[in-house]
Formats: sequence, C-alpha cells, structure tokens
Amino acid sequence: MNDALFLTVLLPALAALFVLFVPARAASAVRGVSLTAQLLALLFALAAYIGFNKGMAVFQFPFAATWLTVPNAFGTTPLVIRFAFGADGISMPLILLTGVVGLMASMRSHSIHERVKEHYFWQLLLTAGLYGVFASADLFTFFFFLEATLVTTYFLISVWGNEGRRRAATKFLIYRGLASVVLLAGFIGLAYSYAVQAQGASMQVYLGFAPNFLSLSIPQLISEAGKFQLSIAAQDALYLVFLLAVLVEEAFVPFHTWLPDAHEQADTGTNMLIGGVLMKIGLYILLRFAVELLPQGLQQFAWLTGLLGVISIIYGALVALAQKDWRRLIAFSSISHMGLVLLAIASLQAVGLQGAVFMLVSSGLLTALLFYAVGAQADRTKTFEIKNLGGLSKSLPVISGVLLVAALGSVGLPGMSGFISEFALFLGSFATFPWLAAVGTLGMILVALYLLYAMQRTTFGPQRTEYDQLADARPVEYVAMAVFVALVILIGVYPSVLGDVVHTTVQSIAGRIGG
Amino acid sequence: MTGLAWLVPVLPLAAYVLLLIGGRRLAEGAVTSIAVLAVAASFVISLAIMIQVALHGPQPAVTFPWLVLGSATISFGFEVTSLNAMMLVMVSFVSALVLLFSRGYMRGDARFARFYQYLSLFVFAMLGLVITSNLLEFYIFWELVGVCSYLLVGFWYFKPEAAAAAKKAFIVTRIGDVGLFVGMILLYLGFHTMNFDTIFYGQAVSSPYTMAHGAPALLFAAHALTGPGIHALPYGLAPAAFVTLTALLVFVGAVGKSAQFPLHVWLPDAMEGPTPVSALIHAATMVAAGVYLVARMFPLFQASPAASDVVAIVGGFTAILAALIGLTQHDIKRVIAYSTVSQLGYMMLALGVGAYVSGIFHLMTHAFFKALLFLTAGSVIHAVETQDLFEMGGLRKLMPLTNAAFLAGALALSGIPPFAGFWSKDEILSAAFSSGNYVLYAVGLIAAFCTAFYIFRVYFLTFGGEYKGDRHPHEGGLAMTIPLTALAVMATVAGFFNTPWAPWIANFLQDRGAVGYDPAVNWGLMVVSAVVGLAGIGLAYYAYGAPGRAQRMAQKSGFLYTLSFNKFYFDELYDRIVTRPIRAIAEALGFVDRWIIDGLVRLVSGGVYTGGAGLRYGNTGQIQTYGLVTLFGVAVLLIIAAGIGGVL
Amino acid sequence: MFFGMPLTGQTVSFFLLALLIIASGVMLMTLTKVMHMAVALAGVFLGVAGIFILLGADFVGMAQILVYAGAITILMVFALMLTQKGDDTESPEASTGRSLLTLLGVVVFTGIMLLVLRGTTWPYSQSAVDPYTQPTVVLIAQSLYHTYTIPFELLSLILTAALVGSVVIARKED
Amino acid sequence: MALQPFLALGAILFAIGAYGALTKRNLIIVLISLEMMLNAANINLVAFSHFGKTPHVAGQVFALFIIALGAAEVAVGLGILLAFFRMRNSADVKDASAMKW
Repeated sequence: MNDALFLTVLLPALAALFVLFVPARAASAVRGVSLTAQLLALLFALAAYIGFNKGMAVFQFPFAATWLTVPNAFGTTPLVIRFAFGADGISMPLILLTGVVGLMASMRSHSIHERVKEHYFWQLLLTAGLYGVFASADLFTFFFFLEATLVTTYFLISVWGNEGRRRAATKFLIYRGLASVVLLAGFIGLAYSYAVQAQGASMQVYLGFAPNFLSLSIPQLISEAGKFQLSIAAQDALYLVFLLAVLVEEAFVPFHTWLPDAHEQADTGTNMLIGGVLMKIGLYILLRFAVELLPQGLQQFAWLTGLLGVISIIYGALVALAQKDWRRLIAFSSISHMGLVLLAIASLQAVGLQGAVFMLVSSGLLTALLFYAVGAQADRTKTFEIKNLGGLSKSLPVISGVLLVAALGSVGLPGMSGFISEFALFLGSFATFPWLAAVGTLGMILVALYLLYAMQRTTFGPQRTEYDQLADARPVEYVAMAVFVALVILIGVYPSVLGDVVHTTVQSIAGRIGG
Repeated sequence: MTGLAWLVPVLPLAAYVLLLIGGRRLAEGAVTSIAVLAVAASFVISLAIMIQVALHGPQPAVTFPWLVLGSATISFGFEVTSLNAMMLVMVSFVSALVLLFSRGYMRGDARFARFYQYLSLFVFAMLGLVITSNLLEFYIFWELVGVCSYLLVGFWYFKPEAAAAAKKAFIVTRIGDVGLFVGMILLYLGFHTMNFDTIFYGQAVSSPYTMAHGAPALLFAAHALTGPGIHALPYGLAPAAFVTLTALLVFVGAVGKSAQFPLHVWLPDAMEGPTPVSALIHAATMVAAGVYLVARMFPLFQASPAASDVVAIVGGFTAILAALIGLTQHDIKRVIAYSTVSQLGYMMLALGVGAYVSGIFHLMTHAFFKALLFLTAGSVIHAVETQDLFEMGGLRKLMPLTNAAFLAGALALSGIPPFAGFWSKDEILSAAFSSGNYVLYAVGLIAAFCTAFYIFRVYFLTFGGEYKGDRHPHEGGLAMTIPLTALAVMATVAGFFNTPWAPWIANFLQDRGAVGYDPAVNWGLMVVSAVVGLAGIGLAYYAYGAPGRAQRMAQKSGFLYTLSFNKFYFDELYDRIVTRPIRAIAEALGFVDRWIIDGLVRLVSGGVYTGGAGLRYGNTGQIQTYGLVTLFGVAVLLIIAAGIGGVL
Repeated sequence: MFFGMPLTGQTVSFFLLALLIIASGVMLMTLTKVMHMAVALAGVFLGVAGIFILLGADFVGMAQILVYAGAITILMVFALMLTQKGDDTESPEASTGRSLLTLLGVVVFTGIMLLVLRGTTWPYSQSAVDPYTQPTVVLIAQSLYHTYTIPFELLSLILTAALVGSVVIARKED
Repeated sequence: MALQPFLALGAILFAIGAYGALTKRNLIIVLISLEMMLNAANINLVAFSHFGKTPHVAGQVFALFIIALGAAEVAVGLGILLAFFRMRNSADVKDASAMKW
C-alpha cells in the first residue's frame, strides 16, 4: 500500500521499456501492454487516493532512493541526489487525474496506425513523467520528470502530428525548455536560500557564500518554511523567477503562442495529455513552491499575479471567440481557465487555493473530454474547422451530446465540476481583489459566448449532406466519454469526493501563510 | 408531510433518469405517462404540503453538509415555507398540465422521448430551485433551469433560428446570472453563510421564524447594520451600501431570468422552441424564477430602499415597454411573449413598491392564464400550422373549446372582473398608487390599457372574422383539451383566492405577520382599472371589427408604429453596441495574437536563425584561418592576463 | 659576461645551438627548394637534440636525432617529392596580407611570452652540474617501466594503430 | 646557465612553427611546422626536468612520449596527405576545406 505511489510512477516507465522488446508488427500486443500498464497505474493511483489520510497535511506514501551521492560537496557534508516520492492534498488529485487522462489517451490512440510501437513507447514515458512530476517529493526528482515530459511530448508532437508538426514541436520544446531553465534557476536559488537561512549564517543570500549542506527534499523545505522565513528580498526575487517560469510553462499571455500551435498539430491522444495534465504542471509549481515556500514573495506580487491571471482570462476568451479551428479554440479556452487559477492563487485564501486545485482537476477532465469529443467528431468528418461542420446532432447524437456536456461543463454549469471550482476560486479572489475578480467574471460570460457559438455552428443547424452516413460512437468511445462525464458530474454533485482530500492541506498552507 | 418535501423535485428527476435510460425504447404513451404521473404525484404532495403549512405553519429546514470550503461548511437542504409551498403547488400544477398537453402537440416527433426527458429535468430544476433553503443550491438549480431552457428552446436544433434563439437565451440570461453569482459571493463574504435564514436573520432560525415572520425587514436591517455581520462586511463597505450593492446584483440575476429591461430581448426569440416549452418557460418555470428570487430575497430588498426603487422602476418601465411592442407584432406567440415580459414587469413593480403579496399573487394568476394562453396558441398553431396572425381568423366556430379557453385567458390578462388577472393586477396598481408612486401607477394603467388592446387584437384576428388559410383546423385530442379546460377554469376563478373580502393567500403568506406593504382596499381604483381594461378591449374591437381600419390607424401613428413593430430596435441596438464590437475586438485580438504577438515570436526565432545562418559563413573550412583567429585570441587573453597580473 | 650570464662553455654552446635552431627555422620558412628545406629541417631537429644533450638529457637527445633528424626528415622529403608536380619549387605562397597578419600575431605572442618569462621568478635549483645521481638512461627506464607502464604500453598500441592506419589510409583503393 | 634562455628559445621556436603552420599552403610544410612546435614544447619539458625545483626525470619521459606520438602523427598525417593528394591532385591547404558550412 505504501508503495502504491511509487508503483504508479514506475509501472508506465517499465511498460515503456517492455514495449521496446515487443516486435513492431505485433501492434495489438503493444496496445495491450500499454493499456494494461495504464490501467494498473490508474488502479494504484486510485488505491493511493482512497488510502490517502484526509486528516493530515503532510506528504504521504513516502518513498526515497538515493541515486547519487557527491561526497564532500559542502565541506564534509555530501550532496545527495534522490528519487523521492510522496503526495499531499494538492498533488494527490492531480495524480489521479493523470491516471484517468493517461488511460483514456491510451485508449484513444487506437486510431494511431503509423509507428504504433514508438507512439505507445513515448506515450507511456510521458505518462510516467507526468505521474513523476506530481508525485515527486524532491526538487531533483521533480525536475527530472519535468524534463521527461518535455522530451516525450516533443516526440509525440513531431512524429504523429499534422503538417506543421515539426514547427509546433520545436516551438513547444523551446518555450518549455526556456521555462525549465528559469525554473532550474529558481530551484537552485530556493534550495540555496533555505540552506543558508537554515544555517543561520547570514540573513542575505549571496553567491559567494556556500552553505555546508543543501537539502533538495520538498517536505524538508516545507518544514523549514514553517520554522523561519526567508528574507523579503530573497523571496521577492525567487518569486519573480518562479512566476516567469510559470508564465511560460503555463502559456499565459503573452507567452502563450506555443500552446495553440501545439494543440493544433498534435494528435488527439497527445492533446488530451497536454491539455488535460501537462498544462496543469505550471500552476502546480506555483502552488507547490511559490505559495508554500515563498509566501511573502507571493504576497508582495499578488496584485501582479492576479492581474496577469485576469489578462489571460479575458484575452484568452476573446481570442477564442475569433478562432476557426476547434483545437485552437480549446487551447485558448484552457488559457482562459488557467487564468482563473492564477487569480485564485493570488488571492492567498484557503478557499481560493481549494478552488484552484478544483479548477486544475476540473479543467483537466473537461479539456481532455473536449479534445476527445472533438477528435471523435473529426475522425468522422475529417475536419476541425468550425465552419465546415454543422448539424452533427443528427448523425452523431451521442458524440454531439458529450461535446455539449463538455462545453457546458467548461462554461461552469452547476452540477458539473467546473462550477464548484469557479465558485470557490471566485470566493477567494473576491475577498482579496474585488475589482480584478469582477473583471474576471466577464470571462464567465465570454466562455459561454465562444463555446456556445462553436457548439451552435458544429452540432446545430441543418445537417450537411456529406455527413449523412456518419456512424456514431463505438463502444470504446462510449466507455471513455462516459468515464469523463461521470467524473465531471460526480465532482459537481458531490464535490467532497475531491474537496476532503484537498481541504486539510490547503487549510494548513493557508494557516501557515496567514491567509 | 413536509418531511417528504424532497420527493417533490426528486420525482421528476426520477422520470428524467428513467427516460434517459429507457426513453428510446418506450412508446409515446408510456413516455408521457411516466413524466406526467411523476409531476402529478409531485403536485399531489405539494398540495398536501401546502395544506399542512396552512394548518401548522412552516417547517424547519432539513440540511446536510455538502462541501467543506475554507473554514466553513456549505450545507445543502430544503425547507418548506408558505412562499415555496405555494410555488410548489403552482409549478407542479402548471407543469403537469403542460406535460400532458405536449402529448398531443409533439405527437410523432422523432425525439419525443428526449423532449419529455428535457421537460422532466426542467421541472425538476424549477422545483428544486423553489424548495431549496440555501443560496448556493438555489443558484445551482437556477443555472440548471437556464440550461434546460437552452436545450428546449433549441430542441428543433436543425432550425437555424431555434439554435440562434437558444444561444441568445443562454447568453443573455448568463449576463444576469453572473450578477447573481457575484451577489451571492458578496453575501457569503459578508455573512459567511449561504442559508437564506442566516443571511436575513443572523442565525439559522427554525420554523416559526422563516420567511413569513413578522417584520423581517427590520430584523434584517438590524442584523446587517449592527449584528455580527458588520465586522465581516468586505471592502470596508458601509452596511447600507453593502446591502444595496448585493440587492442590486441579485436583481441583475432576476432581470436576466425574468427578461426585464434591458435583458428582455431573449424571451420573444425563445418562441422558436416548441409551444409547450414556451408555456412552461413563460408561466411556471424559467421567468417565474426571477420573480421568485426577488420574493425570496425580499428582506434584502426591504433593507435597501434604493434597490427597491430600482426594482420598481425597472419593472414599471418593462411593463409599458413590452406592452407597447406587443401592440403591433404579427406572430401570435410573440405577442403573448411580450405580454409575459410586461406582466413580469408588473410583478417586479409590485415587489419594488413593497407589495409582496400582490407580486406573488400576480405570479400565480399569471402562471395560470399565461399557460392557458400559450397552450391555446399552441392548439391554434397545431391546427393551422402557422404563427402569423394575419393568416388565421374565424376559428371561433371551428375550434369552440379553444376559443372559449383563449377568451378566458385574454379576459384574465386584460384584468376584467371577475377573471383572475383583475384581482392581482388591481392589487399591484393600487399598491403603486397608495405607496405614493403616482408615476408608476400611471405607467401601469397605460400598460394595462395596451395589454387589453393587444390581447384582444390577437383574439379578434385569430378567432374573429373568416378563416384565411386552406387547412381544416379542428380541436386537438383529449391530451390537449383537458389541460386547456383545467387552466381555463383556474384563469377564471383563481382571483377569488385573494379577494379584498377574503384574502386567503395574503393570510397564508403572512400567517406570522405582515410582510412588506399591503394596500388597503380602494374601490375607486378597482373601477378605474376595470374600465381601462374594457376600454382597451373596445378599441381592439373598433380597430379589428371592420377590415382596413387597423391599417389606417397604424398609418396615422406613423413612426410610433414602426418603432413598436421593430421592438424599439433593441436587437439592432445591442447588435451594434455589444455583439458586433465584441466580435470585432475578438477578431482584432485574434489578428494581433496571430500576427503581432506570434509575429514577434517568429521575428525573434527568425532573427536567431538568420544570425546563425550568417555566422555559419565564418566557418570557412580554412584551418589556417581558424588557427590565426585562435592565435589572436590567445594573444588577447595573454595580454589581459598580463594586465591584471595573472589569472590564478 | 654574456647577456648577464657567465661566459662558460655551456653558455657558448647554448647560444650557438640556439642560433642554429632559429636560423634553420627562419630558413625553413623562407626557402622554397625541397633539398634546401630538408637541410634546414635537419638543422632544427639536430639543434634541438643538441639542446637536449646540453640539458643532460642525452637519451632524449639521441632519440630526437634518430626519430626526427633521421626518420621524420627523410619521410617529409619523400612526401614532398611525391607530391611535387613537375618543378621542384614549392606550391603557391600565402597572400602577403595573411603573412603579415600572422607575423604580427606571432610577434605579439612571443613578445608577451618573453616578457612573462622575464618577469617571473622561477623556483629552480641553480645547479651547474648534472642534477641526476644516476645515468639518465637508467632513470628513464625505471620511470617508464614502473610509474608509466600503462601509458608506455598504450603508446605502443598507438604506434601500431598509426602504422596500420596510415597504410590503410594511404593505400590505393582498387 | 639558467632556465629562462631555454624557455625563451622554446617560445621562439614555437612562434616560428606557428607562423609556418598558419601561412604555408603546402600541407607537408604545415606538418613540418607542427613538428617544430612539438619540439619547442619538448625543449620546455626537458628544461624543466633539468632546472625544476626538484629535478626529475619525468620531464624527459614525457618528451619521449611526445616524440613517439609525433612520429605516429607524422605517419598518419602523411598517409592522409597522400590519400588527399591522390583524390584532389593537390597538397594545398586551401583545398582541404570540405568541412565548411
């Protein structure tokens, strides 16, 4: 049981290695292995989620293995590079989200017929990387898995994408690589500052001084953050570094142009993983590192963070209104929704943070579902162009219905996960930044505007003759879409299923940062 | 019985689930039976609850925790007060009849079961909205009502107008919803609770102190101004300002849902949906929700005179505006739709001047006669297959039952005694008069005149004269006639529930003390409103009794006619100042995004690429050149090293 | 005294050898005829060998004569002859500009080096006599077969590989 | 005798070799110049071996290694040169520029 988390990360990676030894001709064997591994990983994640102690705000299911020891790195203390895992109330839901989206993306990849083996290899590795990012309890481990997601996604886009895939993949790689570099600087600064501070040698962090140990362990950093505070100057500087990394990582305006391009070019399974999970990492970084370890830096720049969030909300929504391709529209919609999360984090309220985690999960599920439904539609109509679609309710009632559910969920309809997320995060942000939040609510109107517009053009209206003979959802698609819809509605109707896991952790963070 | 109140909304939900699972395999009759029986059972339970409330007073709210949010727990639950007991009865009654009527109207539709499925969900959402004890839960059902109306208005999705109307309805009401959403959040920030009672009275008061408790406004004001909430009021707002702000935000929600000016534009377009849907939306569910919201939040509005004034003025303005537009429309359903907007304006007017009972009473009577009017219109449309008034005529002889029913509804709407509308509308007008709002009274009176004119215009054009079409109109089946009869009876007699000499409803709603403002009986005003109504009918008879006269009248009124016919150009105005600018901004931003922001990115990457390609030419392949450069490099390094005195 | 050094036999021979080396080097850079160049090349290598012997490294000096002055010089001459096309003059010269530029670089470099040499205090043992207690051959042998066994063996490997490799590369493909 | 004259000689010889390696266009002369530079390094090694703070024979050993490696280098270099000459019918450095762009 205690190893469930570690196994969750390990399984897809092992399966990826295993896939390498399956002959390429045995495509169905490859699919079978991949699906089994994803399913098992999901089950382990589920087991961890169920076994998660909701009353505790610490990292649970700890697992640590030393990978490398640099002896005498700091005087006589060695520098220990570890693979360490653990999950708290913030990461646990995201791990489960990874499992669900990973499995569904794997099912979705049935429509891949070229270089099948490689596709599943990279997909499994990407899943392992995503699990690893959320499950890691060590800065090094985190960064390791973050880079793993970067490389794997690059290959997934650049090999199985559409015509412009090379360009989009390179853009993706450069942007996120850049974000990683900035993030690495932030990590080093964070670990150094805390080490210096813990040693009590100096109140100011400066480069010439080397502490005589360095801890990369996230729980330890958090516990140190509970004992003392970094200097304001250090917090401010580090927070800005993290914010910059997250802005690029999470495709916030104006560093966003890589996301629509990537989504437009990638295949549907990859899009589900990117939109559903990968695009949550940036805000997870902010929640994990900025909020917990740099509270004063966040407080200092909360207005900036909130403002950037609102800009992304409104800008993303307005640009989404002008998009002609479903995938680009979803990309901008996701930018807009992530702006809400940024606004919520800036609020520094327990409710807002809870709403932020809710929104990450909800938007993950809904974005993946939107991509799935749109992909299923495009499988049949061969187009993602909104203006080339129309009247699909007639020939594809089930897929259209699911698309409608996903759209309404994104709009924030009560009874689905989007609403409770929006409610909680606006509750937090109205308490702290009423004007920013008031502008942010415009996004709630705009999202209805662009999604319903696209819906109306796609599924409503007179049926086009070329779409008369389309076949509706196959059983495998039924299953995938039903799982998503069920989860979205479950969270919407009974949010405690998610809220109880998140609550204690968020509450303890808020208590510590005095929000 | 009140313990079973949760069954009232759950039964239609069960019907929805049942139809969702097995709807396609069931025959039309079975589908109808499931849905109608579920709602009818709800009606029976509601009736029992209402009787119990009348006998024993309201019951305490039943709640259970739903979500722990921050440091507070949000509970869900339901409660039965006199207000929502009455609403439950009214909603379930009208809904059951509309569901039954749809059996005939939708016969043979390819998605018959789907239609009933949506209707059941719609009814569930409305009943849930009524019964809830908590603002967040209220909002959830409120949005669900909106979505159901979206689905139902766009039911014939293959009609582009229907799809556009559904979208418009959703987005326009969404604007109001956001106002309510913000109001709800502010209320929560101020009072740290979502429960209505706790918001109004500072504590979760149990049965004797629900809505109908004596002088709630004072209690609320005391709570808001001096109670524990004062420390929690956000942004350092003064209590009075805070109450006004939240009340106005809540009212924005009601404006959207109840199609009040300036968000009234969606309701007439929503006529593109099937007629039973219109009946349901206009009578019992969607638009009633807005009025119900204001009534439910009445203490909040009572505590803020400014907000109340806004409610009254918006209501009055909407009443006259919609009535004027209704004068000239050609589409039978549109006329009735504008009449709904207008009547909802009356209700808002009533609530705004503090006439709580009158507003709710009018909501009830209106539900009966408006459902009746829509269903008769549906019956007519079903028979003649057109909605244009000028292609009908002479149906009095061909469809006698429909004729009688429509006449009852029209008389009720016009406020002719003793029909239902007379009593409620008169109460509103006398409340406006006796509260000193003479302008609003005058506006209401003019609107009443217009109302009588336009509805009898419809009557004379539809049922009078000779039939102009080439079909053979006849009455619908039992499924259509039974609801018509039942509603016609109600439209005729419902007014007697609350006559000046027997104010049953007023007593029921205020069984624990007066709420708001109850005008004294004023026989003079009653005569005036009856005369105005009759005058409107007389003018309609004069204009449409002889051919060509109406046209001359229209020509004489000139541009006023054009203005009214084009609905005062509100659609065009919004198109110019809202829709198109937003779309233009979106397109411009899309352009900026693609060519300027991404263009900058491409410029940077292109610059790097070009720079790299240029530098490549430095790579000549001439090893001696490399060596020479290296030599100079080493020399420079050495000079530097010598200059700074070594590098170690 | 000669340049601040006592005018001993050692000093004189050093300056003579240095003169030989530099003169041969400069000649090598200026001459064009192959045979003249061969002579100049031999002069440089022999002069260096002399310097080695002067420094008491007689074994290295001998090796220098054998390998450089003997084998490599001959090899170079052969290669030069093999690649001559008709006339026995050197193939086209580099441009004057490049030559001058290179000269400038070289002079700057040398100048700095010499200045640094002059300015540095070298911690050396000022022994006029041979510092080695044993014949250098013995010392070198001990060093090679004890301390540097593995590099020594690797070197033999490299030589073999170079031998085979150059044959493979230079062989006519047919 | 002192250390500096030897080091100075080494520097001058190195400079001459560098000049040749950078200006001569015949590949063989370039190779020869490189050998001269190696020799200059050897002079330094041996000089340090003799005049070092604690004189040690290791300097001579390294000089021997360099001589051996120089020989190997010349062998391979000439092999490449012959192949190149056969291919291009030229021994000009300027023609050996395939590794550009």
